[in-house]
Amino acid sequence: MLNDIFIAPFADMFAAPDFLMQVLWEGLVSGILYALIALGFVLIYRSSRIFNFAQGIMVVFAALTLVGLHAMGVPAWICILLTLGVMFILAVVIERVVLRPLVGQPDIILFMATIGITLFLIGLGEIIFGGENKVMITEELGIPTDSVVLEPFGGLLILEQKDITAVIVAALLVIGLLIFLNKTRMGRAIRALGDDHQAALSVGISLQTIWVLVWFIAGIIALVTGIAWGARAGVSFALEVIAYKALPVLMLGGLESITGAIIGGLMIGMLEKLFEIYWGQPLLGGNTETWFAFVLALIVLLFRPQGLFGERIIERV
Amino acid sequence: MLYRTAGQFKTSYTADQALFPIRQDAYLLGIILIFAWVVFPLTASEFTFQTLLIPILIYSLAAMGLNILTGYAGQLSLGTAAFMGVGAYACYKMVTIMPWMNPVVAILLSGVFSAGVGVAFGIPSLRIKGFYLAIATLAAQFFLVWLFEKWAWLYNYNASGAIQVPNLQMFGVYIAGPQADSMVQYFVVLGIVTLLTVLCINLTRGNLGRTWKATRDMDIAAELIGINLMKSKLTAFMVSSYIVGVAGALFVFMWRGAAEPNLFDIPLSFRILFIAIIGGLGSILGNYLGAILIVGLPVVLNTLPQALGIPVSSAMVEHLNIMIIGSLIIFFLIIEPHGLARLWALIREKLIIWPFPY
Amino acid sequence: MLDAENTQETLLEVNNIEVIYNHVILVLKGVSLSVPKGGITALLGGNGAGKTTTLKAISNLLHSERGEVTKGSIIYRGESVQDRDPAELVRKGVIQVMEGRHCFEHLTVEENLMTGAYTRRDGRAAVEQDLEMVYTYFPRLKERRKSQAGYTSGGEQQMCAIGRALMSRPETILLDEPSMGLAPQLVEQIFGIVKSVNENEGVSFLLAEQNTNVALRFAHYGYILESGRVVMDGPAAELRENPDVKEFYLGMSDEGRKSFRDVRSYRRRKRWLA
Amino acid sequence: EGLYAPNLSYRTGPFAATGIPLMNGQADYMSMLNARDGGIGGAIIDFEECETGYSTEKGVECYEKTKGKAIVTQPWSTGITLQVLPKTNVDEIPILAPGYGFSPMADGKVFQWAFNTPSGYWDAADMILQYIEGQGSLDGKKIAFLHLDHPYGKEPLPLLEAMAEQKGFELVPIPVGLKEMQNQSAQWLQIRRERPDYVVMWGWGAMNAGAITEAVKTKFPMENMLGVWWAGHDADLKIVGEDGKGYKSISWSFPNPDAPVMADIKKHVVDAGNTQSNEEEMSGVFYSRGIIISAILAEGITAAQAEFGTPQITASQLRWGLENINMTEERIAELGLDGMVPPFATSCSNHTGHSGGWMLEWDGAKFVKVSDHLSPNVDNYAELIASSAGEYADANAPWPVNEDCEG
Amino acid sequence: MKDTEGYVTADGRQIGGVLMEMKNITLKFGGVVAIKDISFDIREGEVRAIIGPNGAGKSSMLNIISGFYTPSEGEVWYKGAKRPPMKPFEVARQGVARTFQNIALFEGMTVLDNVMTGRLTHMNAGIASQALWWGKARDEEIANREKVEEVIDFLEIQSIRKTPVGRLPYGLKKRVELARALAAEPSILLLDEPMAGMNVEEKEDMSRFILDVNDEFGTTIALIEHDMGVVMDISDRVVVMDYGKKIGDGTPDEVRSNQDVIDAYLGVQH
Ligand SMILES: Nc1ncnc2c1ncn2[C@@H]1O[C@H](COP(=O)(O)OP(=O)(O)OP(=O)(O)O)[C@@H](O)[C@H]1O
Ligand SMILES: Nc1ncnc2c1ncn2[C@@H]1O[C@H](COP(=O)(O)OP(=O)(O)OP(=O)(O)O)[C@@H](O)[C@H]1O
Ligand SMILES: [Mg+2]
Ligand SMILES: [Mg+2]
Repeated sequence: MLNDIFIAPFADMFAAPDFLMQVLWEGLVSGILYALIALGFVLIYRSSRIFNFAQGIMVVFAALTLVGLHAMGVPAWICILLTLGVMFILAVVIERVVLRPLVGQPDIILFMATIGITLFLIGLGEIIFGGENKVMITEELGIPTDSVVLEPFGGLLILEQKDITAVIVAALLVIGLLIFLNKTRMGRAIRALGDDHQAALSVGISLQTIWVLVWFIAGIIALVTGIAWGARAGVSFALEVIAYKALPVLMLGGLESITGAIIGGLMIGMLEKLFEIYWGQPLLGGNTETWFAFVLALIVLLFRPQGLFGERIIERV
Repeated sequence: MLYRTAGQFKTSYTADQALFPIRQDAYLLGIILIFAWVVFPLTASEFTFQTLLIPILIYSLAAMGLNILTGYAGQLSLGTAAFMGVGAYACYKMVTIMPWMNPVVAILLSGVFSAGVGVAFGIPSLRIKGFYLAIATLAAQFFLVWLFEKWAWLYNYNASGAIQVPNLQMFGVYIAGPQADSMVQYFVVLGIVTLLTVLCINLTRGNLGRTWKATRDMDIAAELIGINLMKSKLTAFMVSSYIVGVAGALFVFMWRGAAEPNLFDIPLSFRILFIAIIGGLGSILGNYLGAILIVGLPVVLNTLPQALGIPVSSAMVEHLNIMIIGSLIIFFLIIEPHGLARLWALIREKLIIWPFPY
Repeated sequence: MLDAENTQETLLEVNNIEVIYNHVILVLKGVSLSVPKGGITALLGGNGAGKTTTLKAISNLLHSERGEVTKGSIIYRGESVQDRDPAELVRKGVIQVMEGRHCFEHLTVEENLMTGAYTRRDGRAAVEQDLEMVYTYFPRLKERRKSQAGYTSGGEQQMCAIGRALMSRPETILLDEPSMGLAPQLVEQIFGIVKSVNENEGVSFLLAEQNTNVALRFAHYGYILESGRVVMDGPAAELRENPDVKEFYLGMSDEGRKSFRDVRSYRRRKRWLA
Repeated sequence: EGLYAPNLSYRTGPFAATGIPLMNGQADYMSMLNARDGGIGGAIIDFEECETGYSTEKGVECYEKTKGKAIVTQPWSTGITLQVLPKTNVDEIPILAPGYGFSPMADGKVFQWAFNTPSGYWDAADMILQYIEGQGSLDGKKIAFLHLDHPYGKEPLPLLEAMAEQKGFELVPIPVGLKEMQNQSAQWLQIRRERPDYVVMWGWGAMNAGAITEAVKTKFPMENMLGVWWAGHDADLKIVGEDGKGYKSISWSFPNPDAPVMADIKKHVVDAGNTQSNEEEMSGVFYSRGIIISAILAEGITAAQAEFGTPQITASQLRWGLENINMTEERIAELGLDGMVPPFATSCSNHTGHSGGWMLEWDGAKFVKVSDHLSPNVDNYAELIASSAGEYADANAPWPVNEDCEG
Repeated sequence: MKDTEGYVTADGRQIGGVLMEMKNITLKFGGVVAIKDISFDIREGEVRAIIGPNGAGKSSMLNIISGFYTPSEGEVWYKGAKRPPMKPFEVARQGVARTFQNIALFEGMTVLDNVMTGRLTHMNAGIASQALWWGKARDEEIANREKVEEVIDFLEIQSIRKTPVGRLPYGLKKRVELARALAAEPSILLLDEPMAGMNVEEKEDMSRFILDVNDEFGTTIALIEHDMGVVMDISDRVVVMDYGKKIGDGTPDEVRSNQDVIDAYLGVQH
């Protein structure tokens, strides 16, 4: 028993290093994709303390719009632009119809509202695009689809080029966001807004503009995520469930932290794969990925209640 | 002149602390109870029992459990369904291991198990707050559902991995399983729900209730005035999970008749959260209003098109249904973020000062 | 000090407004007041008189509290500013410093100040310059510029809030209870600063205060609010001399200040339970 | 006046992708009968759909709503089936669950009201193993069983385990959680580590597409990957196109564009603009399966009408009908279903019929038959069926059993 | 005056021995040293004021007394015994009640409920009894309710008994907070700026309440206040802090005439 837990797994790792590398790579890729969704959450949370549950469906929605438009014969790159347009309109509508009337309400209320948005978008999406599984227009977007095959330690390591692309794009996105949030006036306003609505209003920060902006950026992130995931497993509403995977990432990294989202994503992506492959499947009958991330995050939180990179909770009386 | 509270003086604290300080509320409740216990059973059809009355009651109960935790003690939980699952499986094991056991007793006992699990998963709440805790409760959600899948002992190793409610008798009447009659089941559910509601009202208006609310509103201050946060939070988790557990047992035994693990997955948790929030956090009445809206409405919406003779494909109805529910949630949050219960309270306030404007 | 007489141009005019919270609680029952350009106008009154509410009504911050102006009009520079986006008012030059500080606790003191300049378009240089200006007014802030506002003491937070307002180069500042929880000499200091800002930068102030004593020493004109109504108004100097004001707001009786030990004459109210 | 045969459809939800073509096929066949022959035996078929979105809760709601005047219930998900199964005994309505549901349903004595005609999951598993065996003995082979972690996915496990014993191959069950359907890299890493000779897939909805793309990605030899009939959806394979070449799926139905029935559907339904389907979909496996399913129901109705001499049959009369279907080659041809379904017959003790089927293979653009008609050797697991049926009955005692029906 | 039998105040009240003593308290927050090696005592039945500029560390000192902060160095002696490190709620149960600088009421509850929470330390009915609203729980509820009503009358807030505190204006909130603290019948009452944001009239009321509590129930009181008028009038002894250091300690008159204090804090003579 102890052997199975403490020795055998590591033995396996050394026995087949190429396989270990493959596992880590797979973990890295899914980690990046989790992180991408988490980014959307973080941005909106930062600006409004809204825990935007709709991020997941926004991913699906963006992807479907892209594919749907292309199906109508629109050239790929135009599709991207149009989709961005749609995401912008979505942002405006959400701000106007949902957020504005709810200004200053308790967090949980806004959280609920975003779940309302989720349901609405699911219904709308299924009416417009139908429930069938669709193929992401990977080639059309010029994303390389074949794979790099390496032979480390005389083994086999398969790296999909589209995964590599995803990793690079994600990295760029993060850097961009970091600069935006910490170095620009808008960024400062976004953080201020998250701290204290009333005060932000009183110094003339306009909720409307900031929120539309933030939700639009979240929309862009959603589109990127949608393309990346879609390229892996096709585009359908089932994609929505992966949004859950962003949550432990947020916990681990800290709800307010861009860096946290990324690091958290990578950690969770890799660790859950390692655990599943070397412990979950042999010992626990598999499928541990459904909960491992959450339990891991939970344990971390017990030591750092605000996550690894989250803002310290200020408690004064 | 409906809501004349003028001229109702309390002459002792006992009177003042009576369940219904305002007489009209007592009347209202009376009417509701008469409907629940007499009118509905006499009039309702099989379909009404199965798709409206029984589920609404059970969902209200579950929401009430959640409300204790989230609405009163301020600990947001997204794992409700999993705790319902614990209750359901506990009940299943009890009635299969001890077939002689009185089903109602089994149902009430099954809450004890979920309470235990609830406390265990409540411990992090001592350190983790707000959304972090909310996500943490998802750990419970996903882990438990996974456990229901993997731990074959729970479903007596049957091939499908689902649990089937056997036919259970009480005083010679079938109250659970395929043979049970809907009306009987309705009365069992109604009885249990009424009982637990009364207990909840007592708890929430008493000392424990205040402890919880204090913890919710400002835990630092609460601790500084002598509240043991650990005790306060864990009791909240305990009571809440107990009720939720019982609701879970009822859910499977008095209504669904069978259950596979992923029945207790996150959508159910959210459904119950909707009910609690739309109904009104920190309110008992709210849970019922919420359940009526969230559970009842889709059923009505479904039957509407045929009723109006509009030719819509059932798929389209379903899509629209989802959209409408989504919009309604937003709509109600906007008109009254504190839920239907508060809406009702406002109407009351207006009635009380009526006919004067303010 | 420049007195209210020679600046009669009124910036802000509030005409008998009524405010209701949650559709049921009537709080302001017809309040009217006007703020002259370049003047310091004090809004006095006990707790719950409606000072904060009045200020929020002007700066349009009521909505997020489920409050609304149901009657009357609010005119700034001749145009109605009701139901406008607060940001718009800031751009017009009206900014509020809220009761109880409200700093952005996770931002550093300096970042807090910078957010004040959010609506400005006149370039970094000008902003930097004003930052220095604020630091000269509040040296203490300069010391703690890099620490998170959440961890600064009450006084520091109050300064931070006022400084933040100044950063928007306002024309009118609505100041809600600046003296609350501040040490006496700090109160003097802050009011001193208010005064000099008013004189040097020509900013007009509408300040809600409990500390009548100080307020009337620095203000030019004063309104006294009680349970949602203006019960008295007049030039500060006159109010200071008014016997009632002396009695109730300055705690002076004819034979000078009376000690807090001597106010022991109180009547037990009738027991509630029969 | 007509026969009310509602369908608990799922055109929404996570499994809609696979559901829609099936629903369309079913609906179109019935509308065709209504348009061409004025229904069945003169009775118009009211083929109303009640949307469940594959949600058990909605399913039960639909069941309750329709059971009043319905002559049959088509639950369409293992979850819903398990729920309504006991109720049907009380309500006396036949459940028609072609090719899904609960394998022991084959035992008509115990499951008087349930039909999983023409083939059950255990038949499927058995036929797949037969096919593999055809390529060489199973002894010492390693077979990964990639399945949805859900009652449906677990169905064949008892049989597969039994067979593993018997035929001496190693069975590696690999569950895919409902949330992992889209992201199966972990499962496929395991497959890569285990190096199985074959992967048998019990997938559904988004899981199939996920699995197939992963298989292509990890360069698993497609020809060694075989799925149950629900894992043989053209759309899922189109995602990978050429790369999917060689993937196999067992099936008891097959699209035949030249079959008369297709012409009739085109004439009476498509041209009349009454279909929700489209060219591409109609050429697919699932659409044609929808047709077959409706055809089976229609056969049951016809049989009942003949037996009881009335077009307006009741639910319990339909049960007799479904217990007396006899799909001979001739009958199939008569119905214009040539080559679309293998012949089979039901009886009161055999509610499945065990039609058997064909192994289909993806040729890069469409599925083609790559085997002759395979038939399951049911006697292999007859007692397994009997025993599990027995267990079920005991667990749900008192459970009415149809005594007056001899094996 | 370190003697244990106390002293007699100007207005002739007998002050008892030392109730609570702070010994060489130092408090650090990371780099910030909020309190540097401060010692002082609070005697039975006296009104003890802590004054000092903003950021001097007054509230922090109170937080140490009520166990919310644990001092980096130094000891707290209470009722003649060294107090072991304990959680705030345990401190409260030892008879230490307090109000807060930035009001910390339970916004979602009515005034009555808020004050009732003050009695929690005196109630211990089991959960079952509470659920059934029978026996102990019920009697407790009534008994404590009476106590609470006394406090409510005493502070003259009957009229708002049933209003949710969220809606109350600042000044009344302060009063409700005091009520909540009093309800606990503490042996020592800590008040952090009880009169901030009040006008003279209200300050007079508040002083009156404080003084009455002090001599009706003999409650010891430690208060932080910035209004010198009030402090000098109602307190028996005053501690003066400045940037974490103690710069003065003594009767109001002594303090008033202490030059450091004048420079650091008072500015103009009061
Ligand atoms: N959000 C709210 N909801 C309901 N009533 C409110 C709200 N805010 C304030 N009130 C009520 O409005 C009245 C005036 O409040 P306001 O804060 O304007 O008084 P104030 O003069 O500022 O008092 P203070 O000097 O203590 O700040 C109070 O009686 C209070 O009960
Ligand atoms: N939790 C904390 N973390 C970090 N620094 C803190 C913390 N609490 C207080 N401080 C710092 O300690 C110093 C003293 O704070 P404190 O609140 O005790 O001052 P104070 O005397 O109460 O001032 P005021 O009269 O304005 O309330 C301040 O500089 C403050 O920044
Ligand atoms: Mg105010
Ligand atoms: Mg302080």
